[in-house]
Amino acid sequence: MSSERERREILIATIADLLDGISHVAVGASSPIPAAGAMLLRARNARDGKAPVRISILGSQQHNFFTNGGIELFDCAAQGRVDAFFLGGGQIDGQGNINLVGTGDYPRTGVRWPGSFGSAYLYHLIPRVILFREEHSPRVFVPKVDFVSARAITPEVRRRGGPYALLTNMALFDFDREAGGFALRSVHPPFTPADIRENTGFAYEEPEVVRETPRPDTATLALLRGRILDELAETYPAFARTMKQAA
Amino acid sequence: MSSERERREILIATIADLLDGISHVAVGASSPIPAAGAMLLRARNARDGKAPVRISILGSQQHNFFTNGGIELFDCAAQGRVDAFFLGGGQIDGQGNINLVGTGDYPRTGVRWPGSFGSAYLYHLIPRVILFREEHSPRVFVPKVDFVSARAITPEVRRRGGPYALLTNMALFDFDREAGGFALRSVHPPFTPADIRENTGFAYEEPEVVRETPRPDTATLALLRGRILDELAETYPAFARTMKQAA
Amino acid sequence: MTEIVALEALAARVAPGQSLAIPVDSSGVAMAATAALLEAGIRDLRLICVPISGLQADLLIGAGAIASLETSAVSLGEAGGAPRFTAGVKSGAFTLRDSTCPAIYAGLLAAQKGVPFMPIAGIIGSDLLGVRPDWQVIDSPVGEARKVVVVPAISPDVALFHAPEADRAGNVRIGRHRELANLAYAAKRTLVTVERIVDRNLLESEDSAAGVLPSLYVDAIAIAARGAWPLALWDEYPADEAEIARYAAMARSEEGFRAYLSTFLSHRKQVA
Amino acid sequence: MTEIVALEALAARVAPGQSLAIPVDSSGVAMAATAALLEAGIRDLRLICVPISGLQADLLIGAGAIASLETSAVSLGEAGGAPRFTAGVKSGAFTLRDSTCPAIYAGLLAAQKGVPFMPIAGIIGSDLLGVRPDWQVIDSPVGEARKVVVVPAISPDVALFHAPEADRAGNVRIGRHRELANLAYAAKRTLVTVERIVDRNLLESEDSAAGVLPSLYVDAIAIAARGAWPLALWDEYPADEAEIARYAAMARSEEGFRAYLSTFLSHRKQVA
Repeated sequence: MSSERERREILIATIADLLDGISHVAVGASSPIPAAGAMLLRARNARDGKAPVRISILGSQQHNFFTNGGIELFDCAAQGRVDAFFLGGGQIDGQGNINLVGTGDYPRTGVRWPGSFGSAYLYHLIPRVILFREEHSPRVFVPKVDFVSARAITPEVRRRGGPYALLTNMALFDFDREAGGFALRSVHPPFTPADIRENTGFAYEEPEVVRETPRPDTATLALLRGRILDELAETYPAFARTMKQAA
Repeated sequence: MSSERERREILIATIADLLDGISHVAVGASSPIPAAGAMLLRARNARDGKAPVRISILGSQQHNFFTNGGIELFDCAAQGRVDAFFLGGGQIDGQGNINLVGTGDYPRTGVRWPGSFGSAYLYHLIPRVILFREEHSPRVFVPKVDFVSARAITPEVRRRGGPYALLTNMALFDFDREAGGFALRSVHPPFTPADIRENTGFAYEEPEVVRETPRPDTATLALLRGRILDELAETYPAFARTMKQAA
Repeated sequence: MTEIVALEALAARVAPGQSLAIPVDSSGVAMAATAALLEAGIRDLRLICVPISGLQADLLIGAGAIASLETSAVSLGEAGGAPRFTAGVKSGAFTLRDSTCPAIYAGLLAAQKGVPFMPIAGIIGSDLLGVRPDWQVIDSPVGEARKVVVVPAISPDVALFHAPEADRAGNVRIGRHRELANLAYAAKRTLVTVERIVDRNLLESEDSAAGVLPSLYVDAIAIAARGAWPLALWDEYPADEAEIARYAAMARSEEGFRAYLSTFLSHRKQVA
Repeated sequence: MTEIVALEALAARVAPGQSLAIPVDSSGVAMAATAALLEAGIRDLRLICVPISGLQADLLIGAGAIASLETSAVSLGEAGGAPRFTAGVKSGAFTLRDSTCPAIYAGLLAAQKGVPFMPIAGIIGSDLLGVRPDWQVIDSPVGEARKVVVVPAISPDVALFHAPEADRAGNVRIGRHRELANLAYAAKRTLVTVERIVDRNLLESEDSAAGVLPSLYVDAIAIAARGAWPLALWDEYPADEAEIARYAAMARSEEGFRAYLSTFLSHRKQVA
């Protein structure tokens, strides 16, 4: 269980780092790890006297700053008032395109996922979209998605939004909007660059020396295991409980 | 003063008759006579067990059924949920077009009025628009308005809304949307058809025998001088006071 | 004016072949009315999820009540994928109109405003544009040159949802769940179930009025205690997660679904 | 995050040449802030009345603070026409952009949604289309053949209004005056004056939250007691009809207006 806790703590701390500098991040309804990362950034900024961070968690009462119904997140993104968001995907390809619909030929797809949600829209409008998909496997990370729910880059239209990074259980990639592809930034211990190559179905840039994703430092861990777990418990009680039990 | 009261009572009772059959009427902020007419219809329907009447008075707390801000009246009209409305005009022409902007060459108009308000929109969308202009004179009722704030008929686009009648201090006209013009329906005592011809700058149909606008009957007057004045006092205290003083 | 009717009478106002708009699970879903609809043998609905759905859509799909489905997603959330939706997509049991959340809101907004279409940001590059030939990419007719997606108006025949309370005039408390108002503005008829009817006028004070859908938009109301069960109703009760998980497990098979549906319908009858 | 500042500091955030959006008289007009703006010698504003204005616009016009004016009407209501507006139109003192109420809301809505334009029902046949070359009539790109008017987005540099109260986080109570939210959504910056700042969290309960503009949209707040005077503030105080009538009479002449303005500015200073 302890390594499961370490895995989560690395993801949460990495997300906090990826969010550094933003002032408003929105988090989906069932995304405890992204929410924890955002809460960690908020706590760290408050501790260090840096700019405050606003976190909107969809479906949460406590973290709901919206009063105009379900459309407000989308309008807000269009107004440039949301700096960061998280998207996943049943498939994600090397061009950063994501598929939330299904595999095979549409509409009678072989595997069917829930649907595109707001991805086709938000990917265009939110500057720092973090692709977050824990499963790191060739069936998820494919050369070309079977259905483009949301496209990463569209040279034919000006846009403010798009992918910023891809975070998995094994590694962290940067997305280069000019080149239109991913570059490996770091590998989470105990994985190796070879593990990443083996489990990634798309091509990506790999630096000569691949860094290890840093483990959270002691001060960060103290925040994470204390205040953040308490804050998480309000919105994600089950998740906070398993994190606490792992301690 | 008594004839001033009679004048108002005829207008109010005529408006109630013009509204017969509607279920939702909207009234502008400073329109006590139209509001009184709508209240009279509501009271009469309630007395006679007929369908209830909803009255929205813009700017009133008591008669405000809207909770979505200033746009709601307009959206409501677009949805077909407003059956009747009142418009006036600095000029009204024989084609039913109204001018709320000014006389002479735009923009540096000789006389400038406040502006078009929502007329350009509502005239298209509300089925029973009653043109209400107390002053009956050739400077108001012109052959052709200097500026069309809102056009009465637009054969090139399908529309549900438009003028239904024109009520003044002197007479009541019907509007014929096929013919695109007004027809004199009745003349308020003590005026004569000749008075109307003299004071109307546009051409209109005139029947061989012109009826007199009926005076309100005793039951109507009882409602009007009792319940309606009390209801009016909530929204138009000054107007209700002068009506009471005239008694 | 708004009529206050029995739950079965409310359900009887939805006719086969109509388009039916329903809100997302967290907004207030009329599950008791859904049971009444299924009990009455509703068929051929054109379901519009605003902007996604879960248990409600999956039940309607599994019961064969749906001819077409417009949605941005169907999911049971924490309980996983929606099994009858997934199976129905594979078997082609209904016409599927995949969308994206703000496009459904944009379509409703067009209906609210009486215009045939609504422009919407983003979307360009998505394969949704290929599978939604009713959506167009146009050059903006004003301002600098720019491509914009436009979507057609969505005017549901019926909107159906569940709320905590209504007053006797038919005003419905929706709090800040303004997506429910968006539904009602756009729909030709709106049917609402509530936990209770209150005697006070919900429009009376400025604060309470702010969270109210006026009766002007509400055609009929029926009382349905715990009417969103097993889903949550904000400010009232949480979701019955165990029941939803039970559904998720049983509905994996056609027989399991039938067994669940039968229990669900008889449960609703006991409550009523 | 929202800053709470002094009235003069709030007024200093409006710069010459900016577009300034203000609400209709009954919504909550920041008259005290308008006095502070005039005191600071503001010039060349591009004023946008949402969707009409009265005393506030007339004062700004009379003081020579306006370069252009977009509005559906300027009127003092019961007190009659707006004298400085009328005089200014005749002398060509500012660029006039006549509009119609829902077109101003539609322009703001386009900005709220990040699209370059918004379709709107009606209007066809109005001479407004002739004097507003930025409006277009297009064939609907979807559905049956139909002409539709489209208007460009309106993104005010600054929105300014007055409300009863805000909390310490910057959430502002607007009740059902949602036109104030529409203003803030569309504007690049929103400045609000309030009667008072309260200690409780206005977002706490579902009912109070429904009538709140979240601090996310509010850049700065200043306290201004009776900040809408002589106009009304809903739920707080009625309009000072005598004062407005006094203005209407005095502002008929340029000198009368100057005299009124001077008294108005010194009155505001006494209150502050």
